[in-house]
Amino acid sequence: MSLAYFLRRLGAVLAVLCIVSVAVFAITTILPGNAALMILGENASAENLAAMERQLGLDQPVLVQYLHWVGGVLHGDFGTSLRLQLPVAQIVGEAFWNSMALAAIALVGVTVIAIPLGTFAALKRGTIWDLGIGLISYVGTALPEFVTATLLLVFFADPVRQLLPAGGFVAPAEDFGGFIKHAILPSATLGLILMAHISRQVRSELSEVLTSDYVRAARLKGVPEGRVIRRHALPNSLAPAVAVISLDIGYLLGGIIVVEEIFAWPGLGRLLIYALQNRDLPVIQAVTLLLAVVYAITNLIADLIIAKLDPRVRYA
Amino acid sequence: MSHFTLSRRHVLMGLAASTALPGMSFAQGATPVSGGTLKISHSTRIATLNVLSLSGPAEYPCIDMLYSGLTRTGLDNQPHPDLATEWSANDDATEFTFILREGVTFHDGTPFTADDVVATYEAILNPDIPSAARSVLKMVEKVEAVDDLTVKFTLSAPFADLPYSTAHANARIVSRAALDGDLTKLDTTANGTGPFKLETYDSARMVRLVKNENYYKPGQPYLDAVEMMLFPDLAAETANFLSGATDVMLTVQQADFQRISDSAGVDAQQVGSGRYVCVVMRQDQEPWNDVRVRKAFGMAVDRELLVDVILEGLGRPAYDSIVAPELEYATDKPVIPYDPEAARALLAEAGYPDGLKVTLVASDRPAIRAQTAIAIQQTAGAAGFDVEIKTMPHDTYLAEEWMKGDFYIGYWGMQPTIDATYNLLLTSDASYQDTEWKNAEFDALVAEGRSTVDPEKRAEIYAKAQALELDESPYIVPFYEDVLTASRETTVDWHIAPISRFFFIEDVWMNKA
Amino acid sequence: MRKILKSPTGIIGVILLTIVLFATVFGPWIAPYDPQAFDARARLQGPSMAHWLGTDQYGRDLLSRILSGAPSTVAFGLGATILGVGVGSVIGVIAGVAGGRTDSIIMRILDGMLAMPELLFTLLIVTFLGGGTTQAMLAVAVTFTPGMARIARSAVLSVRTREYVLAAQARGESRAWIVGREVLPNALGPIIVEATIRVSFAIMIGATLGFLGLGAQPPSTEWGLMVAEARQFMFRNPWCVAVPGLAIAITALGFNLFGDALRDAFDPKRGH
Amino acid sequence: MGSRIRTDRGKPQSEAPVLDVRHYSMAYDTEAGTTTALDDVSLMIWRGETHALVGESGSGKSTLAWAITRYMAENARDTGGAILLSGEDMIGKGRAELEALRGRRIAMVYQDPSSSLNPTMRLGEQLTEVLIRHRGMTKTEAWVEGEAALARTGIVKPAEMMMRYPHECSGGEKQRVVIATAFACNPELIIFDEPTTALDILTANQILDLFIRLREETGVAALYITHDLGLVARIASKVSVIHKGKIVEQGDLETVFGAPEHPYTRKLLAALPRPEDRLALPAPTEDTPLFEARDVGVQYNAPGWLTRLLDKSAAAHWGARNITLDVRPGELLGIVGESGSGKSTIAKAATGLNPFEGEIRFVGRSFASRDAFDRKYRRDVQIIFQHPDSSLNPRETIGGILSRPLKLYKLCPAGEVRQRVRELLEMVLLPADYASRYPHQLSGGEKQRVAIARAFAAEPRLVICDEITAALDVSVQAAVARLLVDLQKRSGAACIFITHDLNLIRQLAHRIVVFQRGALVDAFDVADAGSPERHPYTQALLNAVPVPHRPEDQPDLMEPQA
Repeated sequence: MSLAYFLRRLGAVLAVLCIVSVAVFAITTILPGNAALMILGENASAENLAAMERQLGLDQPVLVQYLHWVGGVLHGDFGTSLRLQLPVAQIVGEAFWNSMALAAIALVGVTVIAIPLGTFAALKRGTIWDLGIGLISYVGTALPEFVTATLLLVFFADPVRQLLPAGGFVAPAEDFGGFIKHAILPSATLGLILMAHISRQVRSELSEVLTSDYVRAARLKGVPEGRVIRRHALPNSLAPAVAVISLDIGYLLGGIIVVEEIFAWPGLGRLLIYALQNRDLPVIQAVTLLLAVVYAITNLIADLIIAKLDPRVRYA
Repeated sequence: MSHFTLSRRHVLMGLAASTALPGMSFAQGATPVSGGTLKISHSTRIATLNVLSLSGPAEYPCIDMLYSGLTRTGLDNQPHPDLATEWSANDDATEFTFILREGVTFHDGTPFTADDVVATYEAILNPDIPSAARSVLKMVEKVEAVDDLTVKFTLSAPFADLPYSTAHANARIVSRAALDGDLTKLDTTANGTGPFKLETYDSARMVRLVKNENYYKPGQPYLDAVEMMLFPDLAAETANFLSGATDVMLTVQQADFQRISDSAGVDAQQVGSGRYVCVVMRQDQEPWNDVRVRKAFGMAVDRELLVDVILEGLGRPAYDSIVAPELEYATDKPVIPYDPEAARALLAEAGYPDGLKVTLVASDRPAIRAQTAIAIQQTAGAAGFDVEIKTMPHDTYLAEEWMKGDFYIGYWGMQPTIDATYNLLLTSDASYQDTEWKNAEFDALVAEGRSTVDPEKRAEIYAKAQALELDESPYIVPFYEDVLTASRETTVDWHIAPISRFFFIEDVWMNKA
Repeated sequence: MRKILKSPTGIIGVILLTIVLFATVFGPWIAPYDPQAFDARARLQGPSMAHWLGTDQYGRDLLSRILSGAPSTVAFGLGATILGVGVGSVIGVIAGVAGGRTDSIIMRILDGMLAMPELLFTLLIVTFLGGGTTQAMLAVAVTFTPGMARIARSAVLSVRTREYVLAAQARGESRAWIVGREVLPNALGPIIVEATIRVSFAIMIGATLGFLGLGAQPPSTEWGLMVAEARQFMFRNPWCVAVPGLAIAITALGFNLFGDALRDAFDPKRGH
Repeated sequence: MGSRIRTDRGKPQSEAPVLDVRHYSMAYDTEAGTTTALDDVSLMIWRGETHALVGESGSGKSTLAWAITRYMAENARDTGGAILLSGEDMIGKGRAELEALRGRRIAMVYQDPSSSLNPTMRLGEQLTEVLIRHRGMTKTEAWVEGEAALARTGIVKPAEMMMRYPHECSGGEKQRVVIATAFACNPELIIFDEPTTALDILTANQILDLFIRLREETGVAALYITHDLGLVARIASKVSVIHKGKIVEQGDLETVFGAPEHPYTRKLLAALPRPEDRLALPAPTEDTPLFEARDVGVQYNAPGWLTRLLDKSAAAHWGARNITLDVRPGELLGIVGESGSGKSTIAKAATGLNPFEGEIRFVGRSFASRDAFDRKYRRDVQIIFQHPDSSLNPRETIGGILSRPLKLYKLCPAGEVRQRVRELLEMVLLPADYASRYPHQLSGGEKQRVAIARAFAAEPRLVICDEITAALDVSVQAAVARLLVDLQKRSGAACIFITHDLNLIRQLAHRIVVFQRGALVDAFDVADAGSPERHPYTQALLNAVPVPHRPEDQPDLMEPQA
C-alpha cells in the first residue's frame, strides 16, 4: 500500500467528514423545531422557549453556531449535549464502546460461524446441504433487523420461558456473564444478515477458486484434499470475503441503530435516534462523524488485511 | 392565623398533622424493614434533573426523591406539609405565610433556610429562566423571608389555591447557592432536601440514588438506594420486571397490564387519573367555530369503544370536559352517547348535509395520540365525518402543529385543581390557549373561583364554569386514562399519586424475608 | 426466463414474486375485510376460519391489512429502486462515458456518499425530509444513488473497452450513438440485475423506517409500521408481529432470489 | 531456418509402455442426454518417448489428459476401455491412491503458468510441496532440493525465486517453476498441455529447449498436447491427430506428416502457414505512401499529482515511441512483435482510439492529433480486431451491424442497404440469411468474417488488422487470411496486418516492420527476411519459429537439423 494511496484515502475521509458535518448542521437547522422545544415539551410556553433557546445558545445565527462548534472540535471539544447537558465526548464515548462491543461480538461470532459454513457449502456444492445453507442464508438476508429482533424476542424472551433477557445492558466490568447474556440476542440479530451474506460470499468465492487452474494443479500434484482446501483454496477466497465483510461493516453500523433501539443497548445507535428526535445537534454531529470514521477505518483495515492475504494486491 | 372556619382547613392553613399521610400502608401491621435497593424501570430517558423545567415521566420520580417542596400533593390530591410544616393565609387570600421545618439540611450538609425558598421562587418567577411552575404561580408578586423559618408570599390577586401551586412538582426548593451558580449544573447534579441523594447520573442507562441519612422523616427512607433503570423497549422492560430483574415498573402499558397483573408475585396498580387525550379544534376557524359541528363530532365518538380498545378498559369515558372527576368541585358530567344518526343530523343542521371532510393531525409520540385518532376516524365515519389522519413525528408536531393547527390530538396530564386545569388551557389568558375559545363569562367565573375562599360558593361558581364548558364543548375529551404501575409483592408501599408526579418512595420498603 | 427457472432458487424466487405481485395487484380487492375496521370483540386473535391470519390489537383483520399494505410496500420498494437506480445509472453512465476529470470528480463525490453506513445516511436524509412514506422513499433512493452509479459506471467501463465499441469509435460514430446503441444495451444487464436485488433492500429499509416511525405513519398498512404497532402485543398474539414480518421477508426473499437467478442467467460463468 | 531437435527417436520398444490407453471411451451425462467426449482412443507411450496429441480446440485433447490423470468432471463417465500406467489400470483407483500417485508418477505442465500457480503462495512452497509429500523430505531438505531443481531449469537465482510470489515473475520463469515441479519427483509420465501457447515467441522457444533437455536427462515419457503442428515436428516422434474425440490418425511423425492419410490431417497440414506459399498480391508499384506515421508516440498512465509529489520517479509509460512507418496503396504491411511491444497501440492511435503525439499523414493530409480525424479519414481507415466474440455488438443483428457503415458514411441509398448487406455477406462467403442472425449464433470464424465485411463495407483505402487470426483455429486462420487477401485484391485497399505469427506474415506481407518494447527496431522487405543484416531481435524471432514443411518434402523432414 503506497503512501500516496494512504494519503488519498485519508484525504477522502477528511473531505467526507467535512461534508457530513456541514450537511448535518444544515439539515438540522432547516428542520422545524429545535432542542429547546423538545426539552420543554408541554412546558414550552413562548416565554420558557425563548429563555431555553437563550440558555442553549440557539438564539445565535446558524453560522456562528457552526463556527463555534467547529472551533470546539478542532480543540477536541465536541460541545455539550443540548438535551442531556453533558459533555458530548462523554456521552458519545461511553456509547461508542458499548456499540463497538456489540458490533465486535456480532462480527467475531459471525466470522467464526459464517466462514466454515460457507466453506462447507462450497465443498458440498450442489447437494442438499448446499441448497439448505443457501436457502437459510437467503432467508437471513431477507429479514430486516427489526423483524429478526422481534421474532427472537418472541421465542427467547417470552415472559413465561425467559430464556434470555429481552434487552438492557450490564456493564462487563460489573457482571461479565450478564453482559454476555444481554449481548446474545442483539448480536444474534445483527449477525444473522451478516452471516447469511458472508457465508454466501465465501461459498461463491470458494467454489470459484475450487474450479481454478491452480487448485486443479495442486490436486494433480497429489496434494491431499484437506491441504488443497486449507492451504490453496481458502486463502484465495478469503481476500474477497474480507472485502465483503468490510462492506458489511456498513450494514453492521446501520443495523446497530435499529438493534440497539429494540434491545435497549446504550450505544451510538440509540443515542443517535434519541438525538435526532430531540434535535440534539452536537450529539448528532458527533455520532454521525464517529460512525463515518469507524466505517472508513474498518475499510482501511480491511484493505490492509486483503493486501496481506493476497500478495498480488498493491494499492497504488 | 386564619379568621374564618374552613372545612378544608389544611389547605389554607396547613399543619403537620399526620405523618401517616400519605402512606396508607397496604401491608397492614407489617413493620417496615430498612435496607435494600429498589430497582425502578422506566421507558423514557431521564434527560435532565433540572427541577425547574423538567417534564419527563421518569424525571418526576427522581425530583420527588431528590427535592422537597413547601407542600406536596398526596394520594388524596390535596397539598400536605413538606418543607413547610404549617401555613396560613389572610382573609382575602392575598398573603400566605409558610412556617418552615426546623433542622432540615441539603444533601451537602448546608442548612435549609427561608432564603433558599425565596431564591427558588424568584428563579421560578424569573422570565429568563425556563420554569414549568411559573404558570401556576403567576399571581405571586413577592416572596420574602420573615425570618430563617418563615416565608411570606404576597399575591397580586386573591388565590385560594396557593398551597396547591407550591406543591407543583417543579416548585421544589433548590439552594440559593445552586441558583446563584451555573444553572446548567442543575441538569446533571442535585442538591436537594429530599429523601434520596444523587449518586450516579447516567442518562443512557441508570440514575442511582442513595438514602439521605438526614432526611427529616425519622427512620426514613427505608431503602438504601433506588436505581432508575432505563428500558426504551417496552417488551424488554416488561420481561425484565416479570423476571424479577426490576422491582417496579414505573409505567405499565395498557396492553401489558392484564398480563402483568395476572403474573404471580406482582402487584399491579390502576390509579384513576385525570390524564386525558383531547381533540383540539380551533374555534376561530371553519368549521369548528360552529358549536353544532363540535357537538356533532362529540356524538360521533364512541367513547366506550375507545376505552375498551385503546385503554384496554383501563380508564373511564370522559364527556368533553377537561375537569377530571377526581378534582375538588368537579360536577358529574352527562353521558354523551355514541349516536352517529344524531350527529349526522346536527351536522346537517350546521350546514353540512353531506358530511364533512377533515384532516386530523396526531403526533407519533406517545402512540396513544395516533391510536385515538385512528379509533375516532373509525367511529366518526358513520356520522358523516370523513376523517383523514395525518400522523407526524413528534418534533414536527411540536414545531408546526401544536398550538397552531386547527384540528389535532392533544394529550394532557392531570392538574391539581380546577383552577389550574382551566388556567392551563381554557381561560382567555391560559398558558396554552390552543382553541381560541374565549368566553368572558367563563373567564370571570374562573377568576372569581380562584379568589373565593368559601368552598360552597366556590362549588357553585365552578359548577357554572363547568356547565359553560359543556355547553360550548371547546374540546372533545373522549376518555380519562388511568395511571398504571406495577411492583413486585416484595416491594411494600409503592404508590403513585393520580397526578402521577408524586411517589413517596421514602415510604417504600423491601419485604424480602 | 427459462434459465431462471432452471435453478431451484430461481423457481422459489419466481413463485414468491408471483404471490407477492398477485397480492399487490389484487390485494385490495380480494381482502375479506375493511383493513381499517375495528372489531372490539375480535381483538388479538390467532388464525381462524373468520380471520385466516388472525387479528390485531383493534380486531382488524391481519390478512386484509397485509393485502391492503402490499401495493404500498411493493410500490415503495420499486419506486425507491427505480428512482435511485435511474438517477444513479445516469450519473454512472455519464461518469463512465465522459471519463477523465468529470469521471474522477463524480467518483470522488460518490465515494464520499458511500463512506457513510447506508442506514445512517437514510436516517439523516429522512429526518431532514421530515418522515413519511414519500420522504422515506426519496431517502432510500438517494441512498441507493451512489452505489448504483458505481455499478452503472463499471458496467459502462467494461463495455466501453469491448472491441465492438472501439470499432464504433474508430468508425467515427457520434458519442450519443455509441452510448445509446452500443454501450447501454450491453451495460443494462448488470444494472437490471442489481436493481432487482435492490428492490428487496429498499423494501427492507422502508419497513425499517416505518418501524422506527420515520416512514409510513399510522393508520397506513405498511408492513414495517404494522410490526411496530403490534410489538406491544407480541406476547399476547405473536401472529400480529409475525405476519407482517414474514410478509416483508417473503417479498424481500422473492426479489432477492429472482435477482440472483437473473444474475446467473445473465452471466453464464456463474451458472451451475 | 527453424531448428528441429527430435532426439528421442528410435528407442527400443521391448519394454512395456509407460502409458497404455486401450480403446478408451468417455461420455458426459448432460440434460440433453449422453454426449460422447472420447471415442475408442488408443495410445501408447514408452519411456523416453514424446507423443504429440494434435487437435483443434474442442477436439478432446485436453479431455484425454484429464481422463488419464483421472481428474474428471462429476458428470463424466468411463464408457469403455482401459488406461494403464506402467501396467496398472488407472480406472477405478480410489482417491487416496490417486493422491499418492499424482505428482509422483504422473505430473503435468499446463498451458498458462499464471493461472496454474497459486497467486497467494510463494513459488518455493508450491514446489517443495510435492517433495515433502511424495519424497518424504523435511521442509528444509525440500527447500534445498527445490533450489537445485530450479537451478536445473535454468533459473539464475533459484533461492530468490523460491521466495517470490507468482505475480513477481515473468511468464517464462513461472513456467520453469511449473516444469521443475513436474520433474521434481522423477515421474514416469508427464503430460504437457500446450505449455508454450501462453508465452511469447522467444520465451516459448527457451521453454521448448528446456523441455527437450530435461527429457533427455530423465528419460521421462511425455504426452505433449498441442494445436501447433509446426511445434510437433520439433519435439515428438509419434503423433496422434484427434478430431471430435476420435484419434483419426496415429503413427510415427514421419509417416503422419509425410503421408497423411486422413483428410482431416491433410487439411490441418495444408492450413499451416508456410512462408514460401506466398498469398500476397504482387507488390504495388506506386511509391507515394498512402499512410504515413511520423514520430508517433502514445503515452499511458500519467501519474496523478500526489503520486508525482511523493514519488519523483513516477512517470508516464510509453506504449509506443518515435514510430515512423508508411504504407503504400495496395500494399500489405506486416507488423510483428511480442505482446506489449506496442504494435496494437499504434493501430489504435491510427484509428483514433488512442491519443498520440507526432503526426499521421494520409493521402497528403496531415493529422496532429486524433481529434483532427474527420469522418472521411475514419471511413478510409478501418480496423478489425482480434477477438471475434467481442468485436460484434451482441444485441445487434448481423444485418444491423453490416448496414451501419453504409448508413454512417451514406454509401448507398436507404432502399439498397439490404441488398448491399447481402452482397457483403456473400463477399465474405457467408449465406445471405445470416443478416437476421445474432452474433452468438455464429462460430468464431464466421464472426470474424462479419467483422471483415463490416470493415470493407466502408470501402476503405487502408484496413488495419489487429491480430485478426490469433484467436482462430489453424484451419480457420488460413481461410480468413485468404479471404483478406482476396478482398484486398478486389478493393485495392492497403492493409496493415499486425500479428505475432511470423510464418503467416511472411505469406501475406510485402514489407514487415518489427516492434520491440514500444519501438520500431527493424523494417524490411519480406524477401529479405533471411538476410544476415536483419536486426538481432528479428533474427531471434525468426529462429524461434520453426518453419513447417509440406508433406512432399519428405527427405528434408526426415533429416534432423541441428
